[in-house]
Amino acid sequence: MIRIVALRLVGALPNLAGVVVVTFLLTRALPGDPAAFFAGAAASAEAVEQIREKLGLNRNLVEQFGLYLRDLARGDFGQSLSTGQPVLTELVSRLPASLELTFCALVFATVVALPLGVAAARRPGSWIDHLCRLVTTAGVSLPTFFTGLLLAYVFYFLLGVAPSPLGRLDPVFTPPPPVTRMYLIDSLLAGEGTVFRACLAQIALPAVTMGLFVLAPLARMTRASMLGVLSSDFIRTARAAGLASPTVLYTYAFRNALLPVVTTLGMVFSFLLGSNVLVEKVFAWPGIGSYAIESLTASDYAPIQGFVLAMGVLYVLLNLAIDLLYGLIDPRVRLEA
Amino acid sequence: MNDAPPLLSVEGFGLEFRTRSGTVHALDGVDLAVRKGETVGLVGESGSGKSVLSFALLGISDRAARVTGGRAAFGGLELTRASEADLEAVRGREIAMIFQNPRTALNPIRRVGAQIEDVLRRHTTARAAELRERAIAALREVNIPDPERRHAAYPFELSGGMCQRVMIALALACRPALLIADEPTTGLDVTTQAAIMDLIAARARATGMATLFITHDLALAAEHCDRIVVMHAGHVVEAAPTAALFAGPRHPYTAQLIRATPAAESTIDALAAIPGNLPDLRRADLPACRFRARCARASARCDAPLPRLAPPPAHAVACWHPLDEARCA
Amino acid sequence: MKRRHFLQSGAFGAAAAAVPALWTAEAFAQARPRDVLVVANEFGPNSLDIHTVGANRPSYSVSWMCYDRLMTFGRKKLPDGQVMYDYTRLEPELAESWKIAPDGNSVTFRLRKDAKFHDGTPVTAKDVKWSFDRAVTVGGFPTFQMKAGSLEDPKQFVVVDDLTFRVDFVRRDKMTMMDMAVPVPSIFNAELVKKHATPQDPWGLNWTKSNIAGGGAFKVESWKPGQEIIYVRNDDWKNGPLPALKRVIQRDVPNAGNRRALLVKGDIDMTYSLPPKDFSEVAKEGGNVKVSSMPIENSIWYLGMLTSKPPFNNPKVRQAVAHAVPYDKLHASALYGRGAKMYGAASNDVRTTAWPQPTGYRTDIAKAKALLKEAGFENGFETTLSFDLGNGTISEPMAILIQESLAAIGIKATINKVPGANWRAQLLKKDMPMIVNRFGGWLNYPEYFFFWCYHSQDAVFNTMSYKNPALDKMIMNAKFAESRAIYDGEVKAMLKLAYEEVPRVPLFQPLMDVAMQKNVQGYMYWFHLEPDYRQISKS
Amino acid sequence: MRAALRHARYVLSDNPVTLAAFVLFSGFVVLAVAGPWLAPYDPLATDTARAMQAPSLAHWFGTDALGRDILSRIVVATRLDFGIAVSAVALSFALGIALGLAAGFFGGWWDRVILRLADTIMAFPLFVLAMGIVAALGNSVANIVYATAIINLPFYIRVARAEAGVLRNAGFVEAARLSGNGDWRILSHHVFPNILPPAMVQVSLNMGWAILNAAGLSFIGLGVRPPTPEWGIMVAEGATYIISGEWWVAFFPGAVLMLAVFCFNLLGDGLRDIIDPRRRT
Repeated sequence: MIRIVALRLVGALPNLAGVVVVTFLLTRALPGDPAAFFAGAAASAEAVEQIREKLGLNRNLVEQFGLYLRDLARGDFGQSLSTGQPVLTELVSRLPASLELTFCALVFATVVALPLGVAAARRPGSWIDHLCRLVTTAGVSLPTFFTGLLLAYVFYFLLGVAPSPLGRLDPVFTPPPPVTRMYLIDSLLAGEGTVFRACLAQIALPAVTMGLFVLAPLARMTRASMLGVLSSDFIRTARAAGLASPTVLYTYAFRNALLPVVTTLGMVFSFLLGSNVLVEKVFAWPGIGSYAIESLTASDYAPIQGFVLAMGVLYVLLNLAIDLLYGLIDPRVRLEA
Repeated sequence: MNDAPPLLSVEGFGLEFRTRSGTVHALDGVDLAVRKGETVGLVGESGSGKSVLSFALLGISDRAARVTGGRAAFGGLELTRASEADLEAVRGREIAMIFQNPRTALNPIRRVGAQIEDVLRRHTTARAAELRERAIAALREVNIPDPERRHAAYPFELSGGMCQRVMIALALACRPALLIADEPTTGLDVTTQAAIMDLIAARARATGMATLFITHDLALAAEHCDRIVVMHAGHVVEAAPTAALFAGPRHPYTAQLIRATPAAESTIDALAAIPGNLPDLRRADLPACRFRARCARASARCDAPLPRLAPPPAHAVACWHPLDEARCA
Repeated sequence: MKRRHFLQSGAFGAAAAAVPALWTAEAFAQARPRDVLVVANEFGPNSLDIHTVGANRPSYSVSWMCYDRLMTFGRKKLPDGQVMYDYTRLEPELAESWKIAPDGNSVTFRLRKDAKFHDGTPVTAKDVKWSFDRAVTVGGFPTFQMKAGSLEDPKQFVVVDDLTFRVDFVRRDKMTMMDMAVPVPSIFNAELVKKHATPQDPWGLNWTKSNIAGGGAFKVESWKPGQEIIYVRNDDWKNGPLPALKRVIQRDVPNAGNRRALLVKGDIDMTYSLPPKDFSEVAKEGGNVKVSSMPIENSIWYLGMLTSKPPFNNPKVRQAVAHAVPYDKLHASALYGRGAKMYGAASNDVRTTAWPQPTGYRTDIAKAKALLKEAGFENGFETTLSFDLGNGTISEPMAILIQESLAAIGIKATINKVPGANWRAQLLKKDMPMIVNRFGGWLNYPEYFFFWCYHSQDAVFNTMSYKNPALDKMIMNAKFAESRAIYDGEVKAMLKLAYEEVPRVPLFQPLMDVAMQKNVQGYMYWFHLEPDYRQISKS
Repeated sequence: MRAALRHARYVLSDNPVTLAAFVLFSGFVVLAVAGPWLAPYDPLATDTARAMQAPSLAHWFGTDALGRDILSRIVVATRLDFGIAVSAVALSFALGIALGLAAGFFGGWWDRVILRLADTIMAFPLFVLAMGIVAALGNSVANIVYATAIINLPFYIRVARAEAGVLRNAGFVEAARLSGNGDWRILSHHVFPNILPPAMVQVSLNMGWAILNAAGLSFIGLGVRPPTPEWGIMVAEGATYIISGEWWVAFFPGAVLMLAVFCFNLLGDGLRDIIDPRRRT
């Protein structure tokens, strides 16, 4: 197991290198001039030049890249100019919010999509199959920014059942003592049921908004994979051996069908992490997605690089987790490594 | 023995598939009987409906399948009308089935012991504590070496022959009265083939189990079966005791089939191909005799409904122009 | 902490446990204490210190409330009952009194004896000098702003004794005294900051960026950049009346629709940033919400044309454009009426020195066509009309309407949205032919505005690259005018010339709108446009 | 060919949802082609006197803040939105399949380099990458197309590579090779047709994503220039008016955007049924 982890980590290094280079080039190609932006309202050309020098922007690309690598090696991701904080600090403080939201969206999507996919696969062509197709296709057809606005309008403004779309926790409450920095977990750890419920209420709408969008890949994959498995030889064997339908469906078919679903889950997760920028913006969610968008519009290089790098690392870790999960389900992977 | 009612008795059985591109008339008027302790070979080209028939008997057909007529009685149970619950109770306990490609026929991510235990748990009153012992015993009965260790193995860790033994152990774990063996040796090497066939025969002898042996390999059937039933395009065309069939096949198709079967001494050149293809079973106007287009002996008479097969153990043939018993061989 | 315990115990908590999760937060949101103010703005501060590089506008208000200056401005009540600062009156803050030397070349401040920083150390003249030295030395915006009041050299700042501080003037400048009451010369706890200074960073900017070293009316309890800033009252504050609010929570809510919803639902007490349409509707709807509106001094929305290149180097073309602008449409559809019209006077013959004042232009397509024909562009031409996406809510509809109107006289304009971050860089390049933009200055004098926007020194805000020696002379004459009469004459001439040459077409003077719950009292307008929670209370 | 048509007819009649999607799609195509002639008003003409009117007989979908007819703007926007989606998907389809085929079929360095490229793209959150590309290349519709095409590349590369890798050793390819066919001929005549069905599944998903992606970019202010009508930007414009009760400004473009993506997705499914031989019986 440790060997798999180590191998995987080593195998991801070229990917990370690619990410670092591409990010660096991309952000340097951005047309904005951060020096002009940060020189302030009434700066002269000389003042702008001064700041440019201060930021190292007057050096050539290779030198800038060298400086960047040196800082990275020191664990220095630079400082965000627009928020004035070290990028690493901000990423670390904002990441749990994004992860929490993404996990909740994923849980929502999984809880809805998997049973739907299974039900559809059991009776292909039936009304439930068509329903599954309709629901998931409708979900993936929703522009998240639009859904978010609409949900906030209906559930907060009109019906008043949801709390204000204002970040992770209503200001009336004090956040739970930080352990994981995910409020839902921390509030449970601290035994603060009320805060937990408040957090849950707060996260519900953004999580559903994001979750709706990834229902489709999950349900589709579940359905397709389930269909494939249900027509496979060993299911025929299980049926020929007279095993009860639930046993055939869950112990035999579903666990096997999960394999490709787990792979999809990884893709969906990284997809969610990336696409939650818009949702975070709509719900004032203090995650890294909104951080990235804000930095991008401010031509603030350091946070974008840090963000993308963090995403790269997260992606590698995620795939590692997926591989391990895969190994848990599939002995062939586990034992052959 | 001949007087006892057959264990499995199929009469006039018909089945079709409703597919997107039309209705496939897969089986039509199939008659078949298997007696206790008897090994019956069901022989025919691929696509002749052998497997379809066996799946239909177990009630595990594709969702598109519809039984169009006839009866299939197993003991006192009418299989075509039995409820899903009744069928589930019969499957695995009374009628067991083994398949070709044993590797894919076993759940790849479940330990083989657990798969046998699943069947035992379902069909026997064995207590949880005994399950493991009984699964190991089942493995030992099919001559798997070191069954304790194999109990915890996954299918991908076993050879194909070993997997087929596991399949047999799984199928026989509940001592079924009838075993349907659907091409059980396809894909295995010759030595393993023989070992597997011997194993099945031995188990059948030991438990008095009847066996329906489905194969496209006439030679293999000749070696192991008491009687042989030949199928062509969803029809049973001939049924006879093995020796009688080989001594004098009466249906032109059977004769060609025998000629196409390689004997140990024959060369490639000596093998005669059967001309033509199976008819498209989607056609609405299928001829009464589905072999007609491929048959050199066909005449206008062949358009009349086929003659009924005589009941076993007679040498029965469904043909208006049967071959003379003497003319063949 | 207390609140949490209250919620956990008792019937309220038990009831909350019984109802679905979604309801609870809603229920609690209603019960907000009177000395807590919740504010939502589009974005919050990016630094706690106005001296740091890139400090944004919201960070000015952090300096304003958590630091003190020697002096502050007085206030005046307007006829409509609204309150605004009065730049003609300076009042004590850290200094209890000051005296201009008889020769008029210096000013001596007497500091309060009881003034203390947040950590309890008394404020001394050394701290004041250190802070002034810092402001004129660190470079960038603070140094520039100090220079605007002729505060340039650390030698000007003299510690007389612990409680006496003197500023020597380098020249007579009517803005010097005022410039000491703006947010930049905030007084820092010098010893505290020095502890965190490094050789690379002698002024400790890295530390003050995220830490307060002042003695102002509020302390920062927590600051999460991009999310929220929470202020708590400094109960030991002696340099003014103690604020009524104990706690202010200011959150960033980027979505304007959400800000309005929060306000209407009563979940926030106040917001500074809404699109004009929302302000106008919220004001009309009334209910629990009221809107305070004040024309922003020294600030103008305008349509600028690049005079250094054809076709806009031709004044006739510029006049044609000035006649083609659909002013009233812009006023109704882009500003929703929330701005004073800077057009439609009888003529460009300026009669008063009122600033800002309307031009003589009004929409007249026929006249515009005629002028264009005179200029030799009978068949029109193609050009690009750019605007800052950061101001998109207002400038985008303006650009679209102007584009449509220009098409009527044959000018085909392509609209170019420039992301907020690139806007300043684009302005510096001086190559956008036409722009819709807004500019405003802190110091409310027309010649100050003109110095930046029309003078041939070609500063960044002379976005049209307009160069006219005659106008330059008028601007400088007005700036250093010896008498009122000369000043008035120069200002009038300056305005008339600028309006006739029309390198930029003035459109509107924007309004400073703030929407708040009816129970919020004491809001006042400041030149820096940022919230000042010290006077605000809730009834 | 006739069999294929019959099969298509069968699939359509068997699956009313696909049929409906097909009808809807045809409608969109008509709008995309003839939109400017079908729109009841000039989509760019402002009229501040009739600004912010609720849906009525004269203006079915109401008017926006500048008094422009929303229905007309939506109708005219169809061509642009479809154009972006179709060209982006076509681009990533062509390039991705070519790269994937090369990787899977030739293996070795080809494979390593191309796979690394795909992995590098995939390691970014796709929407953020698209934002970055448009911001870096410049703010234009063409760059939206490129950005969308680039972020979708890996999907096609993977599909093509996987299939080509399997097919490389498949019997019929071997047979084609033995009968003297060159690599290119084998790729184009034997491997490519087999890649089509799984690639079509990707297309079905990507068409929708492409439209959403473009709309998302417009939403944050990248891409389309005003006053050009485009669905995403219209939603963004209308978003601020939802709370004040002018729901129609954002709702109709949003609904049409959704409907188009929905239609693409359903159609993709149907297309797969028609194309995928494995589902033919």
